[in-house]
Amino acid sequence: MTTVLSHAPMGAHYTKKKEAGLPASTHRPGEAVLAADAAGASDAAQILSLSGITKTFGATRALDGFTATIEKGEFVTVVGPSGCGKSTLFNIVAGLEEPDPGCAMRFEGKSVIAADLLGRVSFMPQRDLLLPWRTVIDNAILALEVEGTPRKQARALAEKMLPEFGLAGFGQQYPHQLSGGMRQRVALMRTFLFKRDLMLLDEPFGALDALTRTMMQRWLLDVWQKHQRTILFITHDVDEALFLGDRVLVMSARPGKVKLTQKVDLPRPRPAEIVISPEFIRLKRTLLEAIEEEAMKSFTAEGK
Amino acid sequence: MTTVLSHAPMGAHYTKKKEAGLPASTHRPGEAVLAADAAGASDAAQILSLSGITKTFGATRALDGFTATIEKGEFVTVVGPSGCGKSTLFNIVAGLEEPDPGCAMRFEGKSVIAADLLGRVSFMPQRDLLLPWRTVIDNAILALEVEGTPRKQARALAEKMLPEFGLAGFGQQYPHQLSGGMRQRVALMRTFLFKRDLMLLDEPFGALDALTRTMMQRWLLDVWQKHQRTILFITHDVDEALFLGDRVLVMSARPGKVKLTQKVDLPRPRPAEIVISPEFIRLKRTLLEAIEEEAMKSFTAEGK
Amino acid sequence: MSAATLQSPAARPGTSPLVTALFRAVRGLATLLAVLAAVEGLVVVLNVKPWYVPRPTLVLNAILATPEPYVQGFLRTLTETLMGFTSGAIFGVGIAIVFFRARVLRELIFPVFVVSQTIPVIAFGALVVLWFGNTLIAKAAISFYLTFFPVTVNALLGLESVDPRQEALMRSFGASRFQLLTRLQLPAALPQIFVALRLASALSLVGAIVGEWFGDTVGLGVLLLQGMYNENVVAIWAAIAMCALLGTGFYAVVAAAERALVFWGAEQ
Amino acid sequence: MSAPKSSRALQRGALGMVLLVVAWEGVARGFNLPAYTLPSVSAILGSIFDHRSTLFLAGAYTFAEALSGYVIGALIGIGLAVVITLIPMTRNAIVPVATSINSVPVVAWSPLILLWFGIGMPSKVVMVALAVSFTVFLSALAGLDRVDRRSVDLMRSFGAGRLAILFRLRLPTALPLIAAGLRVSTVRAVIVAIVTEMLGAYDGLGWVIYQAVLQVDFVKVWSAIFIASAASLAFFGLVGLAERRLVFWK
Amino acid sequence: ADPVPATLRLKWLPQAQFAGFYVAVAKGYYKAEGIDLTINPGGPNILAENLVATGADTFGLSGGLDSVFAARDKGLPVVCVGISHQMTPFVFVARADGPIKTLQDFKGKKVTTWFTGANHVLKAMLTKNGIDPALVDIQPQQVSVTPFVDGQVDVITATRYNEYYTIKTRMGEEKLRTFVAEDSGITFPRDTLIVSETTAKEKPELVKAFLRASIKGWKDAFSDPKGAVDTIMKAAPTLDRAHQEFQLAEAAKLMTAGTVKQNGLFWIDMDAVKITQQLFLDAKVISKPVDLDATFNRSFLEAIPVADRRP
Ligand SMILES: Nc1ncnc2c1ncn2[C@@H]1O[C@H](COP(=O)(O)OP(=O)(O)OP(=O)(O)O)[C@@H](O)[C@H]1O
Ligand SMILES: Nc1ncnc2c1ncn2[C@@H]1O[C@H](COP(=O)(O)OP(=O)(O)OP(=O)(O)O)[C@@H](O)[C@H]1O
Ligand SMILES: [Mg+2]
Ligand SMILES: [Mg+2]
Repeated sequence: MTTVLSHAPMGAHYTKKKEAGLPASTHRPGEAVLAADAAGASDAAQILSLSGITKTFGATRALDGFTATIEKGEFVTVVGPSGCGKSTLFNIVAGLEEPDPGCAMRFEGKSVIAADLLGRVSFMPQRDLLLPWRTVIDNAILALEVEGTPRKQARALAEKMLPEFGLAGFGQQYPHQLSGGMRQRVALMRTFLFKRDLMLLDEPFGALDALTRTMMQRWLLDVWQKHQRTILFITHDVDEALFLGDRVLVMSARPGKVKLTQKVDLPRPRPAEIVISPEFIRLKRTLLEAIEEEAMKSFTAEGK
Repeated sequence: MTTVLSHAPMGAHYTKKKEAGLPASTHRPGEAVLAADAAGASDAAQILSLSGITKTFGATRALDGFTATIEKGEFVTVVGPSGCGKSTLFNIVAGLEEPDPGCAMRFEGKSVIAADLLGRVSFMPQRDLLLPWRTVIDNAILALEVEGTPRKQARALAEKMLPEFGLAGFGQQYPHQLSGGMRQRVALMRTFLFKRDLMLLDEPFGALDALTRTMMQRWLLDVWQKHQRTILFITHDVDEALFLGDRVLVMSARPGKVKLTQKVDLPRPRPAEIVISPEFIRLKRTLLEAIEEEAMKSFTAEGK
Repeated sequence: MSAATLQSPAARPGTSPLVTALFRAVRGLATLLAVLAAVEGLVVVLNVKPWYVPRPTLVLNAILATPEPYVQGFLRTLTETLMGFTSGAIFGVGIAIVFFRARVLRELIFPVFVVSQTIPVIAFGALVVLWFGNTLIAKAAISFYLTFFPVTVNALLGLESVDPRQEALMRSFGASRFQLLTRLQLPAALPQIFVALRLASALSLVGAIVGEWFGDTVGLGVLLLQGMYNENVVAIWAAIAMCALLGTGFYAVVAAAERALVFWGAEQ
Repeated sequence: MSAPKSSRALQRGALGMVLLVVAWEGVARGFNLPAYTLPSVSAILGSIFDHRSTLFLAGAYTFAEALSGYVIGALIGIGLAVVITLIPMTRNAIVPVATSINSVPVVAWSPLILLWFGIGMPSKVVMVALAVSFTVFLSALAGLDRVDRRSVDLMRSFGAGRLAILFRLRLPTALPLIAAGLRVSTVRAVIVAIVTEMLGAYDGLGWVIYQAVLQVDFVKVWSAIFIASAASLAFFGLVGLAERRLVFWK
Repeated sequence: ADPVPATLRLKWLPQAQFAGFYVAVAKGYYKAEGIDLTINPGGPNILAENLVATGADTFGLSGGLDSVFAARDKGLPVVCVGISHQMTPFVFVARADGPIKTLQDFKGKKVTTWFTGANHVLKAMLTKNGIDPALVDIQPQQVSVTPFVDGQVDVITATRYNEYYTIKTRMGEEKLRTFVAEDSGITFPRDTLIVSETTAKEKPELVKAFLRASIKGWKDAFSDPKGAVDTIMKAAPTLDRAHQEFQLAEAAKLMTAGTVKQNGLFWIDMDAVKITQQLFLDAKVISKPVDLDATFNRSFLEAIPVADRRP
């Protein structure tokens, strides 16, 4: 992966757009594009490439020219002010919603529309969306069932994973009997059991306490490395974004686009103490500045 | 407010139980009790006192002898591993659920059962529970309407508050048109508009990005100081717990009780940089240790 | 227990369903006996003419005097009701699924369904006999005709009110339309479908009874008709009592099935 | 639903009806069916035209009965469900009684109802109200029960009483189901009015049908049913339209 | 040879009004004639004419001359092969102690009747006696006699074998005054036996055999009413026995009235038929006179020796 570290205001590492080598139509002025993309790296390394993704709901424009490329095996975290369009972006990449006309998407080297992506990425939505009539186990194996795994086999598989998610003994409970954090862990488990190369996680650890969160993070990194998955991960916690990601995408206020692409060059495995290392703090400050600016905008902006 | 800083394992500031001055029935061995309570401070200063709160759901014991006292005007934060009974505790204090028999509760100096508390505390549940057929504004004024405020007046009031919550221009939208963080802010607004001396906030900032969260925190502290409200605040973010609270209650793994009561003696107003002050970090370490121990327990424990 | 829990239709875990069912049955019986005793008392005290309201004991005596036709009629009508109910429920849900899936078909055919429901069957007794003869099928057909429509309307409503986000999630797993239906839409629509089934339990019985009016020899409908036109008030009430017994019993069974199947209530 | 969409639905519905009519006419003519089996649509339309004033007057009469009964029944049904919600104790009394009454076909009650309310309009209104109220009652009750317990809890924490919870939470939640019940009931209302008229009346479509059946005039029977169907369809459509207005958040 | 399967559609549910047919089945008279007969009960709005015309049932005991005329008028191919009730089976009942002593007193009073033929009889009676029917408050009659018993209605229509029994048991026969159509020279025969034109043409022997067995059954019913009522009660056990015994006695009176003494049971009295037709023409129930020869066929009866037919 190539990195472009040109100087930018506030010391942020902006990746400057390079017109050359890319069709004009997919680019708009002022957008940050990924270096690999700009350098025309081989398609084979890219699992997902989005250019100029725009999405409008009635009078509200949620996304406006979101452009980014995700490489195979990358762990990319996405941060951005509340309401900037992160969940909308994920809905599009999960294949659930088509962007406005005129947007280009490539998945595993092929040009696709959103609907083509259905069933090809594992997606964990922001709300857990557990089915109230299914037990914890049966909620967890939902995706496996859809894939056609025999129920018995799927259940056995899930049963074994319960302790890893701190849900041991809760397999036969129903969602309304769980706490907020437990529900989120069931949703997470459901996503993990649906094994796809690209994983989209929308604030998966939002409702977890510090330690459970740390344990789940470690576990996630483990899965990611062992199984060579590619992960797109939304969080509102900058520490988490830096601790986990190879790269952090900072989104602008609504309408969302990429404001800043920050490469995280910290060595792996990253110990817990890394959060107090000077390099980490430096990166964090850069991100916080960028986010703060956008969040201020989004907070004071009128709707629409 | 008196503080008891007796020595305890791992350097935590346990408040040791003192048998004297309290009826034996309300105490159990091994419970941490609040100093003010133990010292027999005048009831007038206490807004809420809970002793030996236990709650069982079928075979699951969620709370087991939770004992604490909250003083008027205090800002108490509650942290604890996921599933330890925090939301259950709030449900009881909000008057929604009766604890198991044999528990004692006092509110504003009077002995009460849970149901007496209905309508007397403002409660923000962990899930936003917005009503899909009401606009943002109308969801926000729900509690006011129940109180009997004329709708027009309530709406005007809420309309004015929208910008403070970063919802300017979204007043006429319906919940399904909002992002996760925006929904949470509407729920928060609804709670604030229901003005009661005691506020219970269950992870109110869980879905907010760092900056929006910081802004809401500042705003909350403002409201708290200006309006002399008492706040009980659940969070899973130790930084947040310390930054906001006069006191932090650390709960044990399920079944939940108070594991540690930590007084936070940081001066107010607290600047953002306080998080890197040595005192803050010391407190944080103490808390993290206590939580880590409990979270480990809860994570490996079987259900029930 | 909070008031809300008390009102909640879902059985709370903890009490055995059998005990609850037994409790309900006993309580229902007790209420019934109390009401009957009250009626008996009122009729005697107020000296109500038997052709307005006969004494319940008189009605009971009439049933006990010739129990066979009542028992036979009960069983026969029950059979017809079950046939009509089952076919109506299956068809109702099935066609709702078809309409749900194919909007064009729905817009094309639904009005025809509405119109079909405005045909008073009893104006066409001869046609019914002509088409179906004096068979069980004839009764089941009328019972079916009365049953399927509310089931269709409610099932359609249920299918349409599935949380779109849940549907989106399933689609992101690559769920086929069939899987979407069986794993999400049908279970989610179950509460609404059951509302219609409860209604249908009463309507299917009505259908069976009216069906028996078209030249049948056995059944509660026959007894009812005979009582009605002979102005044998005791016989009318005896038949009505049997109908009510069958109807409430069937309703109770459907409601119990609902409690067992839709245990999650309105929880999300 | 947007205007063009609903007008397309209307066109499709009309197309469906036209297809039905064509098929009917084809069958009736193709098999040369006698009128007492199935008269052709053209014959029926002709008869409607011949008897237009009688039929429309009868239709108006029946529809007036159906509508009044419908309104009363809907109010009773919703009212009972509300009573049960406000006073849960009453549930175990009201539900079994309501089901018992409705397990007996409306026509079986008719002698009693005719006895009590006479042969004129009131008896029909009562019968319609009886049938409609049960349907609406079951739907409304299910709807009122089917609220998220946690939302109720939230309202209670605001100090909301049963009444406030009813109006702000339960009724809106129940609205879709109530509306479905109301929609189904439109058709029931008309048919019950007709059937009751057949058993005892001196006006209305049921009366026309009754006399026509006895005179073996099946073309006239069908004419009356056509009028009833048209009225029901319009009634059903109107209630459906109102429903879409009311349950806008779906 | 195996008995030929055939069905008889009644105008109503099993009761003593149809006792003879049930007796004939029970005693095997149809079997003996080579017919395997099933009796199908009727019900509200089941038109026997319709079912017989379409071939769903072989024989029908239909409403009466009224429905036969209406059916022929609408083109249904049915033929009347016998008439059961030779005189008007209903009467108009008033209170003996009330203000109504003669037909003249009907004026301005509330009279309820069935709009299925009885209304035409009532109007004809009034007209014959010089009363304008418009002056009488004629209303449709409901299923119950209670309004009359309670005094809300001045005159009520009652079949001799059903409603009259109910009124009598509730009020006592001495409290009642009856008005009979025959007193005004009007006869309205009812309960006609019908077959389809096809049956009449293609299976005359079947029709004859059926009539033979039926007459035998009825004669038995008349001579042993107890046994006949037993047979009926077996078919419909919830009936009121006393009522059924009364009903059979009344049915016997209706069936043996008029010229039956000479011509035998089920005789078709063409004079009465013509009077009735005129009644319907006047009331515009039928648009034009029907072809009486095609509608009424006495040949099947006439094939049975008259001695066998006499009661
Ligand atoms: N279905 C919809 N209809 C109308 N507007 C919508 C819809 N979905 C999203 N929006 C709008 O799009 C914008 C982006 O929403 P989105 O959910 O993507 O935000 P987000 O970045 O995920 O925020 P958060 O961090 O708070 O979850 C918001 O302003 C929201 O109001
Ligand atoms: N209605 C219920 N029925 C059965 N068990 C329940 C019910 N509500 C809560 N519990 C159980 O009680 C325990 C505590 O739940 P609670 O929601 O209070 O946890 P919490 O501390 O709020 O957790 P989190 O931080 O994840 O929200 C959990 O184990 C949960 O399974
Ligand atoms: Mg989001
Ligand atoms: Mg919680």
